[in-house]
Order: sequence, then C-alpha cells, then structure tokens
Amino acid sequence: MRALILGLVFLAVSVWAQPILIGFQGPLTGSWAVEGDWALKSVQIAVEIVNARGGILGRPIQLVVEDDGGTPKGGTLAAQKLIAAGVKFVVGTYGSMVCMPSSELYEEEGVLHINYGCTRVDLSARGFKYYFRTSGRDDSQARFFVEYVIPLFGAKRIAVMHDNTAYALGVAEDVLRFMKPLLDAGKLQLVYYDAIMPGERDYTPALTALRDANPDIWYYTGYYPEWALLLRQGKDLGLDWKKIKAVGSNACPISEAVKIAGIDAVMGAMITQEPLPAFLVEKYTLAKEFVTSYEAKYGPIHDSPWATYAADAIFTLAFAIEATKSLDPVVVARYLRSGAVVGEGITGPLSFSPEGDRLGVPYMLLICNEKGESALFDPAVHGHLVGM
Amino acid sequence: MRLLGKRPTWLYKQPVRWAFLAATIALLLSFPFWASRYWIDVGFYVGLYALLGLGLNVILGEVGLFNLGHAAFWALGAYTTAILNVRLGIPTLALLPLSALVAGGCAWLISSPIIHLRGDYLCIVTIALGEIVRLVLINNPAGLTGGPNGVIGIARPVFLGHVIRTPLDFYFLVWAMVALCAFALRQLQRSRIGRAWNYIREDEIAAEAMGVDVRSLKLLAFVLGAALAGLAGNIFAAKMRMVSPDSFTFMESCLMFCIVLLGGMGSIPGTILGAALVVLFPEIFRPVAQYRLLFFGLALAATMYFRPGGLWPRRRAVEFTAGRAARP
Amino acid sequence: MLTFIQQLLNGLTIGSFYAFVALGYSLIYAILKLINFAHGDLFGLGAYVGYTVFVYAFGVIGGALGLWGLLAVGFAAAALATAGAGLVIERVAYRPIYPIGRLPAVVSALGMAIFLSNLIMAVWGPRYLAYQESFIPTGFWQIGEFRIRILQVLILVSALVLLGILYFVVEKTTFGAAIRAAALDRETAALMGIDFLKVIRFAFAMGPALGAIAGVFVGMYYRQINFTMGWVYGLKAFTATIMGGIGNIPGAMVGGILLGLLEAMTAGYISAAWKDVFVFAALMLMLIFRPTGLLGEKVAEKV
Amino acid sequence: MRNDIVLETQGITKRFRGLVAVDRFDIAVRAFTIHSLIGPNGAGKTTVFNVITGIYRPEEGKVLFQGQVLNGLKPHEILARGIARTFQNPRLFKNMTCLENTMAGQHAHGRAGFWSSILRLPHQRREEKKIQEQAGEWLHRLGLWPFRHELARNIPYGCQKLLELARALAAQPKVLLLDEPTCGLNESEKATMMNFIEGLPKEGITVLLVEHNMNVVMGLSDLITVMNYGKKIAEGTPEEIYNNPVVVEAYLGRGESNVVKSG
Repeated sequence: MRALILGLVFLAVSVWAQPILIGFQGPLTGSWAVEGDWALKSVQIAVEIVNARGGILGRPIQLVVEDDGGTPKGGTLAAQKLIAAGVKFVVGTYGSMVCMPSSELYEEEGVLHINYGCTRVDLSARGFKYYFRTSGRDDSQARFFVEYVIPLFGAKRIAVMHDNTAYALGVAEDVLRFMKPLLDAGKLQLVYYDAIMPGERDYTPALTALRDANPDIWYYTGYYPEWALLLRQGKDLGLDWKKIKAVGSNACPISEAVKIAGIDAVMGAMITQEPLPAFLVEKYTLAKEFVTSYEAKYGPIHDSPWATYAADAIFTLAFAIEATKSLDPVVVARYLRSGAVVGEGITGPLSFSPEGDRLGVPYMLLICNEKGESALFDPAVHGHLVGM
Repeated sequence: MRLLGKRPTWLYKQPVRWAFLAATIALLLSFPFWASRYWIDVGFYVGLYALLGLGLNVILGEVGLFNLGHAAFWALGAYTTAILNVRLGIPTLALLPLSALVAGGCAWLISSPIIHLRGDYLCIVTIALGEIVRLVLINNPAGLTGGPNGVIGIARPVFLGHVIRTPLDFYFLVWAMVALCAFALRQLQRSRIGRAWNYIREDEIAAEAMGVDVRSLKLLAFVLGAALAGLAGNIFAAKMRMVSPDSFTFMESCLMFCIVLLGGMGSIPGTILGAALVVLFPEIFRPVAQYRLLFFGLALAATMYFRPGGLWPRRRAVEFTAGRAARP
Repeated sequence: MLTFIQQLLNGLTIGSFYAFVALGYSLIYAILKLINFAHGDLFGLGAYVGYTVFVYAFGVIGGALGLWGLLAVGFAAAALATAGAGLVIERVAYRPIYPIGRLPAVVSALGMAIFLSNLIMAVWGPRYLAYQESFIPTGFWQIGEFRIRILQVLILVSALVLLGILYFVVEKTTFGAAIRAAALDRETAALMGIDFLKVIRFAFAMGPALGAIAGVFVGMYYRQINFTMGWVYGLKAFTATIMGGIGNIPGAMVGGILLGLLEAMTAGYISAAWKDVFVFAALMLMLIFRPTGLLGEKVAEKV
Repeated sequence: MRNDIVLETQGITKRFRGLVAVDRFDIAVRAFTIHSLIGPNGAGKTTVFNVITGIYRPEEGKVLFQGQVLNGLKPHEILARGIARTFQNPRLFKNMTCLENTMAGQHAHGRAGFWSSILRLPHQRREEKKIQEQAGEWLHRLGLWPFRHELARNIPYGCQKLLELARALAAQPKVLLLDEPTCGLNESEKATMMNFIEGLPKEGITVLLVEHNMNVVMGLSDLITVMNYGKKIAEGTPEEIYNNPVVVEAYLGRGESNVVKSG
C-alpha cells in the first residue's frame, strides 16, 4: 500500500512537481546578520534533506528568502513581501521585537508562522491561531537555572547580570521570579543584580562590583560578545571561576567566547543551553543527517540553537503537511495545536501546546573544558574545573 | 549648480506646477488600488519618512539648524501613544494630537537652553539628545517604557467607527497627514514666518538686525518640527502596535538628515522625494540583501556630487514670476 | 581605593582610544570645517587591516620578527592602508563636494560611513572577529591586588608619544604653521602661498592613520572587533572632540581622556546602564555653559 | 536743544579680552540730520554700531533712543523701536530674491502669526500684500526693480549695497545707521548713493554714517564725530573737523591711501 502511494506520488511529481513555497524571514543585514546567516544556511540544509526524500506530498520545497534587517520596520516589510509572494508557510525570525509586528501580519493573512529565535513569553499569549515556535521561552531557561543549576552546586549567594537587551532582561527577570520563594525563605541570597551596556568594551567596573559582592554563582543572561569580554577582563582582574561559578545564558556559545577571550579565561565557565546539534547527533538520527549535510556544505556546524530551531521549523512543516495531507494553513495549524508529536526533528520530538509553544524543550548545562571545547557538564569529569 | 541652471523654467510655470501636483495626487490616490500589499506598505513607509522629513525640513531646511537627533522626537511621539494607550486606554487616534503636543512640548523644554548654540555645536547637542532619549527608554525609568522590550499591545486606531488596520488604511492615514502638513508648511513658507526662518538660515545676525526675533522663531521651528515627528511617532506606534528603543537609533536621525539634503533644503516636494528615495532604495536592492546598504552609502555621496543642492531644490527666483508682486 | 585606581587606569585607556580618534575629527574639522562622519569607520577599517596582517603574517614573519616585530608591521600596515583609504575618500567623496557647501559634504560623509561599514561587513563578514592571544602582549605587573597590563601601558605611552609628536608638528614646525594658517583663514592662507591641498592631504592621511592605530589597540585590548564598532567609537570620539573644543589639537586629547575618565567613573560609582546618559548630559551642560568646548577659543562674531 | 536729540550714547565701553574697543564714548545725534562717525581703521566705529543695535552688550554706559534706554534690548527689539542699519560688507540673504530681502525690513511691523499664516486669514493676506508693495516701492526708488526676482547673490556688488539700503529703509526707521555705504562702489554708483542719503533727513530719517571716503563725509554731514582708539577725539561741523589739528594728526595726516578700506 505504502509503495503504491509512493509510486503514485512519484508519478504526480513527474507530472506536476510544482514546488511548495515556504518563506524564510531573518536578519541577513544589520547587527544580527550572523544569526540570520546561520539560520538561512540551516534552513537551506533542512530543505535539501526534505527534498532529497521526495519533498512534501511529493512536491519539492522552494524557499523564498526575505531580509528583515533585524528591525521591526524591516520585519513588516519582509512579511508583506512574503505574503505578496503567495507564501502560506513562513519560518522566521530572530528577535522578539522584530517578530511581533510581522507575526500580526501573518496572523491576519492566515499564513502559518513558525518562529525560531524569539523566546519572549507573551508572544504566544496573544491568542493567535497561526503562530508557533520551535524554540523554548525565556522562562524555560530561567526555570532550568533555578531548579537545576543552583542546587547542583549548592550555591547560596547568587549574582545575576544582564545587558538590558529584551532577551537578557527577560531571562534575568524570570530567574528572579523563580527564585522569589527561595529568597523569601532565606534559602538563597541575591547579592548582585545589575545591567551592563552591550557594545561597551570595558566591564572592569561591573566586574569589580561583582567581585566585591562575593557570589557563589554568577549568571550572565546576555549575549556572547559581552560575556567573553567579561570572562577575559574578570580573569585579568583576578576573578576565579572555581570560586565564582560563571554561568552564561544560551546566547553565549562557548566556542565564540573562547575565540574572543582565550581558553584560559573561559575554561570552567558554563552555559545553560538548548540542545545544540553537535550534542544531539548521538541521540536523533535526523540531527546526524543534518549535521553531516551542513558540514559537507558549509564547514563546521554552528553553535546557534536558533539556527537549529529554524531547520526544525522546516521539518515541523514537512511532517505536519505530510500528516494532514493538506496545504491549507488552517488544517495544518489545527493539527499542530492538537499537541500531537508531529515527528522527531533535530532537537527531538516536535509537539506544540494549544498556544503554539514548543512542548518539552530540554535544556543542558555545557562547560568549557581544558581544550576550550564545549562539553556536557559531568561532575565526575569536570568537577575540578569548577571547584566541586 | 551648473546642472541646476539648465533646468528649463517652464517646469516652474504655474499651470505646469498645478498639473504636476494633480498628477502626483492622482498617482498617490490610485497607487494602492493597483499595487500589492507589500508595495502599499512600502508606500506607507515613504509617507512616514516624508512626515519625519517634513518636520526636520522645518528645522534644518528652513532655519538651518543642524539637528542630528530628530529620531528622539519621533520616539517621544511613539512612546506617548504607546504608554497612554496601553496604560490608560486612551484611543490611539485621539493621541495623535497629544503625541504631537508632547513631542513639541519636550522639544521646547529641551531646546530652550541650547537654541543659541551655533552650527556644529548644536549638531552635537542634538546627537547627544537623541542618544539620551534612546538610552533613557532602554533603562526603563519608573517602569514606564518597558526597557528594551518596549511597550506592546497598542490598540488599533478607530476613525469614525472604522478600524484602521490594513496597509491600505495606514497608507491613507499617513498620506493624509503628509498632505495636510505639506499644505500647512507651504502656507508658512509664503508667510512672514517662513521668510523669517529663511532669513535666519541665510544670515542670523542680519536677520536679527532686521527685526527678526531669532530666538523665538528658532524655537517655533524646533517645536513645529518635533511635533510633526510626534505625529509620525503616533502613526508608527499604531501601525507596529508596539514600540521599542531599537527603532529610534542615531542611524534613523542620519537618514532623516539625508532625506532633507537629498531633496533640497527647504523644499517640500524635495523632502517627499528624498523620503521616497531613502525608503525605496533598500527595497529595490533587496535581491542583493547583504550589499544594499553599501550601495546606499555610495548613492548618497554620488547624489551630493551630481546635485549638491538636492534633487528638487526650491526655486525662489521663479516662484514669484506668476506676477504676484504687483507693480506699485 | 582599589576600584578608584582601577577605574582611573581604565578611564585613561579608553580615553586614549577616544583621543586618537578624536584627533582625526579635529584635524579635518579645523581645516575644512567638515565633520567627517566616515572617520569612525576608517578607525574600524584599521582594526580589520591589523587583524588580517596579524593572522596572515603570523606564520610567515612572526617567527623571524618575534611578537614585537609583528606588532610593528601590523600597526604600520594598518596605519598606511587606512591613511590610503582616507586619501581616496577625500579625493572621491569630499574634494568635489566641499567647495559647494558644508551640508552636502556632511551627507557625503554619512554616505561614506554607511558604505565603509558595509564594505567591512562584505569583506570580513558580519561575525565578530577575535584578536587571538598569540599576537597580543599579555604580560602584566602585579602590585598587591592591583594589576597593570603591559598592553595598557603600551597604549598610554603610544598615545602620549604620538599625540605629542603631532602636537609638536602642528605647533612648532613651519608645516604646522601652514596648517594653523589654513585652519584660521583658508583664503588668506592661499594668498600667502600655502598649499592648501597639501594641508588637506596631511589631515586626511594623519587622522585615519592615528585612528587605525587606535583600532588595532582596541582589537588587542578587547580582543574582538566587528563591523559596527566604527560607528560606536566614532560617536564617542566625536563627543570627545566637541568637549575639548573642535578644531583644537590639545583639546581633542584632553576631551578624549576626560570622556574616558568620565565614563569609567560613572560606570564604577553610579551605574553602568546610565553611564552614557550621564556622559551625554554632561556634554550638553558643558556646551550650554561653555559653548565652544573646554579649550575652545571664545570667538567674537565679526560683524 | 536736547529735545531734538534722537539717539545718544553715554559713556559706553566695550572690551574684547582686555582690548578696549570703545572707551567711554559719547555721541548725540540730532533728529533729521546726517551725522558722521569717522576715524582710522580699528578706531571702534563699527563696534559703536554694534553696541547701539544690540549685537554687543556694552560693559558700561547707556544707549538712549528718544530718551529711552536701549541697553539690554535685543537687536530685533531695537529695530522695532526704529533703528535700522546696514553692514560694512553687505549681509544680504544671498539665496533669496531681492524682493524677499527687502521684505525682511517689514518683518518687525508684521503681525500675522502662526495660525493666521497657515490659514491665510484675510488680515494676513492684506498684510502680505502691503509688505510686498512697500518692498517693491523701495526697490523702485533705488532702481532695483528689474532685479526683484533675482537672487541677491547674483546681482552686482553695487546693487547689493543698494539692496541692503532698501532693506533697511523698508523697516521704516527713524534712525538709519549706515556702515560705509559707498565702500567698493564706482564713481557713478557712489553719486547715486550720496544723492539718496542726502535726501533722507527730508523724509524724516536721521542718518548716522560711518564712512572713510572724505568726499562723502564732507559733502553729506551736518556734524562729524571723530574717534580714535575707542575714544572721541573731536566733534564739529565738517569745516571745523577739516581744520582740527588733532584730527589731522590722528587721521588725515596718514594720507588717504590708508583709509580706503577699514577693519
């Protein structure tokens, strides 16, 4: 039976293999051009994988790419451009404030929109029918930090630092929210809470204040360029990551930090992280295929979870359309909202809440080992690096 | 300048001007009915930047005050709308005049002590002002501005029971504003106030010696320009339904500066043309996404090389030839 | 106390960067009355050229010359390349335009700034590039709890020496007199037989070259560079220029150092997040009460 | 005698960074006369003008106009009281037409505000018409009518000087301060200018004139004040001044060649 269907499908392909248009919206210019570049490459690899397997419903996917420059205004224009191109399914974008006005347009036009790099909690609280995200939310990471990382090291004196960007501030506030009962009960102490300015180059003042606060653990919720500088300048100031456990957010890929700050400064620093493809290859077959194809085409796999989620957004669409046998966004969206596991992507099972949030986003704690590589934190192997 | 001289004067004859104006209006009115939603949205942004450009044109073009912080007033208008609408539930459209008022009022407060500064010193102070406003918005004073997250959930404007929501609605909203402002500014240009602004631009000391109250008129220009930016802020906030500080960067102020000079200082049609170019250029060059700003930079320099007076400068010498100055 | 000394040193270091860049603004402004908005991006270009030389020359000549030799080559290459770029920009984007008016020249300068930063992005990519440890002097002296990095000392000393030389050239030599004359009154200077073009070329080579040196230092000090850095530093350095009194060479140095100290101290004692607000507010206040900058001459308008 | 003095300075002093440009200077200008202020380069004549018109604030002394103190008023307020001026090098609004330049003089007498200008209310239209007509009239009288739609920077130098005069006269001043009106003009232009100035007192305009050309000064003036190093050194009729040894020593003794251009 299956063979018959496949045969029919192939026949159909040969007769009218009209491609299915899928839109991609991302920051290809502007300050976040790096993320846009990675995401686009990942999405292209995902499309190649799907197409190599015969496409969706026997039709190949064709990507329609639009740049939003990482600004809200650029986002609306890119969205309009995609809508005008007749796209019914869109993967995008990076940055919650860019996503917000674009997703409204998609919602109005009934375009199914899968978000890959926006973790603001209230994005999914708008009652939208066509909005989904393959990434987690800000508070999933904060919950992980408070409920897993802090007890792991038995830390009591907590320092939280952000950089005032939408993302970092959100994580920091969620950490405070989850810690509140523990703080009120006197089990934990918040000894430092402040912001640094991104783009600034000199953080010695903030680090001096941090040193004086004498925390057990220091959580930095911002992005890697600043985190790397903080680690470097902290090291130069004489801060010891065995005494103060340095934990960065998921926006702080260790490989990038090592490049900027050097191994000696980053060694022993940890990050809370959505699963990265490099750590998933053992676990999921699609991850292995994705990483192999990516590295064959573009060189070493990136460290961006967001770009990985972007690829998973393509797979989500492929699975869901295939499962519903429908190209109608209404049908596909209804199916996605049902909470069913639509398939196994690069980052594991893909399923969504009725609000459109990804269900069950796993987190992990990575550490920079002696060779300057990221490794899954294992107390037995890495304990000496963090003074455990 | 040589190139400008070759411009045939019949272009400026009154019937030709009227015909041209009528054709432009017809084009603007009919455009959304044959263009796609995307191009309507592009048209909206042309209108928005035209509004911002017209505001800056009063300050920079008419009076010659170097203002490289105009985005600050845009931000003030947008945030006024956002905060008052989200917190107090005041209808977005009702906030249109209020946003202009707040932006203008703040401009008056801020510019009073600095208005006497000359040329480049005023320029740096306005840059500083733009940065201060943006940083204050980011730092979220009293939890009002939402910090880097901005303010979300702005209600759609309602005009006589009609909800303004589609690109088409916004297109007409913004261009109605542009038309209104362009008309009012044209009237001002031909009045003693507009002339006095130009006297100040040409020679401040002579203007003052000829009885022009330089300080008050400069302040008036600043307030008026900021108020127009406030209007633009309201419309922008309504369109986006959210505001965040990253929309109001120094780069935006620079773009507005370029709009005025590309079009021609003190030229209303020029400013609108400048806005069209600044918005359209990156859109037309979308296929080369990564390089579009590179070309944009080159184009700015090239325009100034070939047409230093702007693309559509104001031609005073022929404006009067319609015989309006009666022989005594 | 420790914090204070640390902040003082930081402030001086950042201040040196600003002073380097501010000088370029000031030189060009003094002569042409033009705010060269592209100057910040020339500084960025210098950092990238330095990076490229270090990365590619490290294997070839690094062994033969040692770290310091490599550094010298890197600085020289960055300074030369950026000075060249400065001259090209002057020739292509300013010289045809500035006789017409100052405002078109400002737009042209903004255009060049946008062009340059996007050119850097097109050539070197949008990612942060990291200055690697191997070509950075990493030593430090430990005095009690207090650390002085060799690099910091190097930066401060270079700033003093280079800016000292420039000051000497401008204030004490015949060519310097020509520059000052051209700055005061271009037409009269031309009548006195001063080659105005030569003076402009000097400014457009010297300013960017100093900026490039600062760019390489910034790369070494913070270890990372990206294509938007020129814009950020340009804005700050321009602020420093105005603080010191635009068109005034010692003023640019004083303004730069002062801005650096102001930043470090506000960040250390008030709030890092509000730091730039304080800096810009201080600038506004200063201009309200001293409208021509700290060392700027109070010029009576000739009527 | 005192009653017919329209403009008077009492002991005005103006310093620039230690340099005393004007030193306790007194001058009294009688109504409907042409009063000249002369002196060598750098004597402080233009500074006196700038003090009277409010561009500079004097450190000491008073400026009186029709018995009222002008100190502390801004230049535009002083113009509105009835003192207009020209500049040594014409300070025209170069990128505006000659007509618009002349209309500038009327600005202070206009009343139309922001809203009435936008809405073109009837009173604003009437005012505009009046402003234009008056400006046109002055252009006619000075022979500039053919240039009315030319930009000021495009007309010959002599016409620029005349245009500045037209602009000042359009302000309907009671006192007109002229700063070297004939400087840089050729002989025929000079004659036109002199004829015109000579007729002004008859139209009720008092003239205070700074001039280097002795023919002009001697030919026009009712009274001459001589200043040097910021101080008044002599005052009298042209004849008295011509024969005053102090003046000859300080000023005329140096010969005409020095005196053509001033600073």
